[in-house]
Amino acid sequence: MPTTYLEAIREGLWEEMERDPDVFLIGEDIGVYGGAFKVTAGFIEHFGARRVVDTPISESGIVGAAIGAGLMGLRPVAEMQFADFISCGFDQIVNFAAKCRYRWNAAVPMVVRAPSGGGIHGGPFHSQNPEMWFVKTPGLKVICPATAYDAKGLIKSAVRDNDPVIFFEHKALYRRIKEDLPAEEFTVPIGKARVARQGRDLSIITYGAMVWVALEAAETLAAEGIEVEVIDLRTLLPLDRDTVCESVKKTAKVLLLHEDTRTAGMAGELAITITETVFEHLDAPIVRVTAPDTPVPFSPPLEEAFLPNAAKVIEKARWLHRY
Amino acid sequence: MPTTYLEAIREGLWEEMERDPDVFLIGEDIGVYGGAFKVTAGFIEHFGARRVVDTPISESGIVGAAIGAGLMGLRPVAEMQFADFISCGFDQIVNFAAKCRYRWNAAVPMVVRAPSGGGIHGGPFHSQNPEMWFVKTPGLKVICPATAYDAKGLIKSAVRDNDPVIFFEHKALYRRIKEDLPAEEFTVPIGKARVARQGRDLSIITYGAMVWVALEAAETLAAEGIEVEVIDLRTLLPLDRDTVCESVKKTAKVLLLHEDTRTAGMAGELAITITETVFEHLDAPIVRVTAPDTPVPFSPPLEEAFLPNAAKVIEKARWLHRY
Amino acid sequence: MSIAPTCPSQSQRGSDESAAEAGLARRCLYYMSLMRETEDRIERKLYRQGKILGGVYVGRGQEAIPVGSALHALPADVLLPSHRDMAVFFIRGIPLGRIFAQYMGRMGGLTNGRDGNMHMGDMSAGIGIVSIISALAATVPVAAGVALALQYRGTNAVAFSYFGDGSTSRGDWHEGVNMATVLKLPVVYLCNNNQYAYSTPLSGQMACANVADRGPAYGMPAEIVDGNDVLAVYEATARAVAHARSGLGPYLLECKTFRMTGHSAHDAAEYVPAALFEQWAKRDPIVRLEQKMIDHGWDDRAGLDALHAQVRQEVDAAVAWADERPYPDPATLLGGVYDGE
Amino acid sequence: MSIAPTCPSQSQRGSDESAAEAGLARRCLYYMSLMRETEDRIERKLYRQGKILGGVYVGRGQEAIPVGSALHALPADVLLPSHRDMAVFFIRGIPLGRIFAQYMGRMGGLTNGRDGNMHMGDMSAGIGIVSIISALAATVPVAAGVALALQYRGTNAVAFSYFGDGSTSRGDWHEGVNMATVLKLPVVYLCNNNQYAYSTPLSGQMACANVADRGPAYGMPAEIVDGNDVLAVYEATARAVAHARSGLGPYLLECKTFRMTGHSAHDAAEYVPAALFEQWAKRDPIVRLEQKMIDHGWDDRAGLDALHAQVRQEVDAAVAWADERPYPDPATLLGGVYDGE
Ligand SMILES: Cc1ncc(C[n+]2csc(CCOP(=O)(O)OP(=O)(O)O)c2C)c(N)n1
Ligand SMILES: Cc1ncc(C[n+]2csc(CCOP(=O)(O)OP(=O)(O)O)c2C)c(N)n1
Ligand SMILES: [Mg+2]
Ligand SMILES: [Mg+2]
Repeated sequence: MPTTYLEAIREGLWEEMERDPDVFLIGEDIGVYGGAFKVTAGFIEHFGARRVVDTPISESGIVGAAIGAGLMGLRPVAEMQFADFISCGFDQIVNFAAKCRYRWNAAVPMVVRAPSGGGIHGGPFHSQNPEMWFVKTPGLKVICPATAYDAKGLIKSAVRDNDPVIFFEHKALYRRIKEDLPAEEFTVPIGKARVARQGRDLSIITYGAMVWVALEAAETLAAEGIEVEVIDLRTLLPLDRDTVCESVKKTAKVLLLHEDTRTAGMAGELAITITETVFEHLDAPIVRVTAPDTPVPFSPPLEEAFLPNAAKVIEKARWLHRY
Repeated sequence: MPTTYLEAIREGLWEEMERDPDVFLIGEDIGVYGGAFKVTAGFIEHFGARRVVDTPISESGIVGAAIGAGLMGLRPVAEMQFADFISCGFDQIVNFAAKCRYRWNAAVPMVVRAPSGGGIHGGPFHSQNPEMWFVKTPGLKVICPATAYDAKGLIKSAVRDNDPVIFFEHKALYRRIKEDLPAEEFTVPIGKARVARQGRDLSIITYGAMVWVALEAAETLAAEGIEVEVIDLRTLLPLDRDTVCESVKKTAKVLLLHEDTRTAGMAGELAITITETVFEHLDAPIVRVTAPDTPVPFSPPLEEAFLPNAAKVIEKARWLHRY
Repeated sequence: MSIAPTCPSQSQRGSDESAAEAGLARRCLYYMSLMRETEDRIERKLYRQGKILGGVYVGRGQEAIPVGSALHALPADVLLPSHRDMAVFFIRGIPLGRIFAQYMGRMGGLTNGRDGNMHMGDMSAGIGIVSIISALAATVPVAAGVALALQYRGTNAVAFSYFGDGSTSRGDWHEGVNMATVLKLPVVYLCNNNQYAYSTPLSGQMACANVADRGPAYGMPAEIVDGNDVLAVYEATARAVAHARSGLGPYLLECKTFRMTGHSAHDAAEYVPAALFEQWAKRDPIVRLEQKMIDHGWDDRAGLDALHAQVRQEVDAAVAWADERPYPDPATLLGGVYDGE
Repeated sequence: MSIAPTCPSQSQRGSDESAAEAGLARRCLYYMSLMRETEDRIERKLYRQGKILGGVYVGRGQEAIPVGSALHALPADVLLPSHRDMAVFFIRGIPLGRIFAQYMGRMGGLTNGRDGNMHMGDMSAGIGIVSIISALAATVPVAAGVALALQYRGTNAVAFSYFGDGSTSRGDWHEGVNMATVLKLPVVYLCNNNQYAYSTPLSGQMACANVADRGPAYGMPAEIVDGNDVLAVYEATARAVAHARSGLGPYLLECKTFRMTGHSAHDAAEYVPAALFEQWAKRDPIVRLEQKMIDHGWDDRAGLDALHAQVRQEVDAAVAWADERPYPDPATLLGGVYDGE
């Protein structure tokens, strides 16, 4: 029976809670209701209200409480109902959680789960990809899984990590992506990218839902004889610069792809990493396919035009290949 | 009599308040006390408490109130006591102010002034450079002046702008940078970079306090026969991509410099802009000199090691020149 | 042939008052009915037909709150409705068709498809509605700024700041209310306490019994009103507005009500005890007002039925109009992030 | 030769109590004196000598609050002091020299130069102090999390959450207190109401008269205590801690006091009416406690002078020690952002 991306996260959380009595969940409507997306459905029945803590509507309070519990050696997993609301708990994340270890050597093991991304007609406040605010903040780790396997393996690693982790779950993948998962326990290491598809002609470096767009584009391009390598970053911070640069050395051409808006997106950090490290291997401009610099629009035709898709990737990839 | 950077901002605000009765100030301790840095000293005496509004300690409240007043057609200038506290008003800025116009065509003229930057022994919470969070947010404008002239000209433009502007004032420049300003009124356009020094051998692209570091390095390098062009971005969003690319076309070598920490800093957006636009003009890797990925440390030897300086720039520039 | 008395006799005054009351009741009923019918169409028809996508939140059972309050808004006043205050838009004159177009993501909606559902506003003179963003209570500090501007300009206009019980848990609510009370700004706070915030009952949001118990923390008068009695809301709002308008600062009205639906169209609200729905169904604000109108002889069943029929016709026409609006052209995706684009 | 009575006689109990009170008073005086002397050295000497850079905030005149409260902390309790609660560190056993090293940016300070002034903490067993960050009230939600963990582990330990009057304006304060009251967490809130927040008087922070007026908004008991009477603070904290420890949820103590300095070392506080300083100088908590000790015959002038002399010696030694600590090696800049680096 294939496991969905959502179910994979659920299983990962469940296993970690079974394994370690110090792991607990905190957030809005996660208990009796099981969470806005039902990721934690059934948890309160099994683990009890002590370990599945429903809170008032207070994102800063939730993150702050997770920090406090983390400082005490517990392993809180906080849920933001939508990633868009993480900006309401922003100061606690970027100033409190991120800086404790460096400043006074205090560990803040804590995971903030944040359902992110568009494609579900959520409009400007239920569709955002706020990962770069956190990639910009030393002291945090930032994870954006694309597959059910990685979602499960990485949420487990995140729970076990001794530093604060922001875990972005792409809402459009929740029920769309399924795969058979190993029966035995596994984790996926934080900070390691994955070669999602091997190729020699050009590298598409991406993460999250866009991995699937890249793979779809790669299929079409393969039929045209263009062999695309797809790198799924999996973790944005710490960034697996080695895997990125290895791929560039191999293909010499780079297309950076993200669902996030254009300016100051992940493409920038990748581009500077590549030019400062493997510039001489580049045979063409580094190009990017991204959402444009607007809020995420609501109406289906606008949202469709907003989101990167295989057609846009293919067009740019062809150009790059010809270059 | 030369005017300091701080005094230039003060003058700019004063002139705009004289010119337009809809301009008013809002923030903590800005009235009787004149602001933590005394930028608004004397304002309440001249303009009255109606136009210089002291508030409770509520950054989200301050930004929200500025948005409300802006929506009503006033021109609020909100002060964050330190840029570090802007993360406490984050949601209001990135989700409310930034998105009103796109969503429902509502103008939010508003300036948020934020004293930023290190070099004053302020430690992790009084030294940050949080510009990238806002460069990442479509709908905002982000300004980082380096000179007294620009500080005055840009604060005036910011006040007149019909969109929300985040105005970073570098604290280390407040009283250190002085110049003679024109007696007649002037403004500086938002979104236009400035060639701070002409050069043919390599381009240093930077902004804020680092402009002075770049110029200092350029002096030394000139003595060695290396002619550095220094681009002062002045505005980070919208980014003056043309001026950046023109300089690269001329020099073919690029050093990106920012006081902000390394990963996901402005260097990234500049690098991707350059490689996607003028890749063929590049003769060397794009390199960057930045603060490392840590909080800003307090103790003088650590802070000194943390901040980019002319020596670090010179070393990288020499390498780039030799390349 | 008689000269109209300059001073009405006792009984005349009574009948004038009664006529005024009857007229008010009829206006209230009209707007409540329009809200009910509009939201039913949205939630129970267009959403299920797939003509409306995304999140849909309605104010079924809570109509008395936006209606009883917003009727006090003068043209210069500004309103910041929550996601359950649809009637505010009607009362401020937004054409119904535009609302349906908004929900359907069409051109002609208040955001021309850029945003959906209640995420709409219009700062035109005489309308003055600030669009919510999703982050709950984010409009509360904004209301302080609106009120500051009204005061700055020397008007006696007020800001109407609407929110739910759960929203009072947010830091923004606290910062906004605190600032408004410290600066004595003209804000009327209208809390719909519908006893749930998504799946969370009131006791999961606050350890005090009433939202009104929070007034004293800000030195602010706070009053509890039956939020399912539109005339009671109307009267209480009159007091609140008079207070704010006369420069005495903010005033909090807690309107006790109940959310007669799930949190949103996809939520079956199984976590709400069925008995609560039954109990509150008996207090339906529309039914209660109708009963009162009949009891007072302000109208009869036929008259009320005619009103509802008229409302249904308006809604039919508006839906038809909206459904003919085109989707936005993808070419319009980019403009308007900044002024002059 | 007599067998010690199992139950002390009336007069013996009296004299035992008196001895206990005298002992408590002496401990209080010691810590208050140590705090005063330490902060004087920091603000009036080391800062002016340029040996301390950056912002310096002291709790002069407010010493009774951290002392009278933190003496109730059991080893498993956790404290989250504000920037004016220096004595908390002494009471939890942090060596004085380390505090000076912290202020001077030296190795051996609690952050080895990475952070300055009161931005220090130590989660070791029996110490349990969470470092503030600058953002005011940010520790208030964190205190809720600490208390949640204490409860989660089944202990009856409590969290001590300290803040100033102005900090209660922040959204974080509201969210943290609200969550703790809803979840009935063991938190004791200790507000030092020193009547100013930077240059802003209380009336510019809140429209209610007392911080304690905010208790009912959270269904939380709140009590006002003379914050310049260390024994009063001690007694009141006993009540507050007993409440929290027995599972009844949070308790708020508002300690009325006055900030006898500028906001920070560079602030001359010209905005504070001189009369207020004069008036409050008469209520100095150290002088008052000394008077009480003498009045009760718990000690005499010579004994008190000896105590202060001892404190000065300790401070001298600690400063000397700290001043010999090296600055951090710039090579240590990078490590420790993440675990295992
Ligand atoms: C900051 C934030 N957190 C969470 C949500 C998700 N959410 C939307 S409505 C809602 C419940 C709101 O409750 P209440 O304020 O009582 O309003 P009601 O829906 O009951 O009218 C929640 C949790 C949100 N929109 N914003
Ligand atoms: C979020 C935030 N805003 C502003 C400041 C700047 N600031 C530091 S202390 C202070 C006043 C604090 O007042 P209060 O809470 O009463 O504490 P006190 O200093 O009087 O003890 C201010 C405004 C800050 N540190 N954090
Ligand atoms: Mg509710
Ligand atoms: Mg104070």
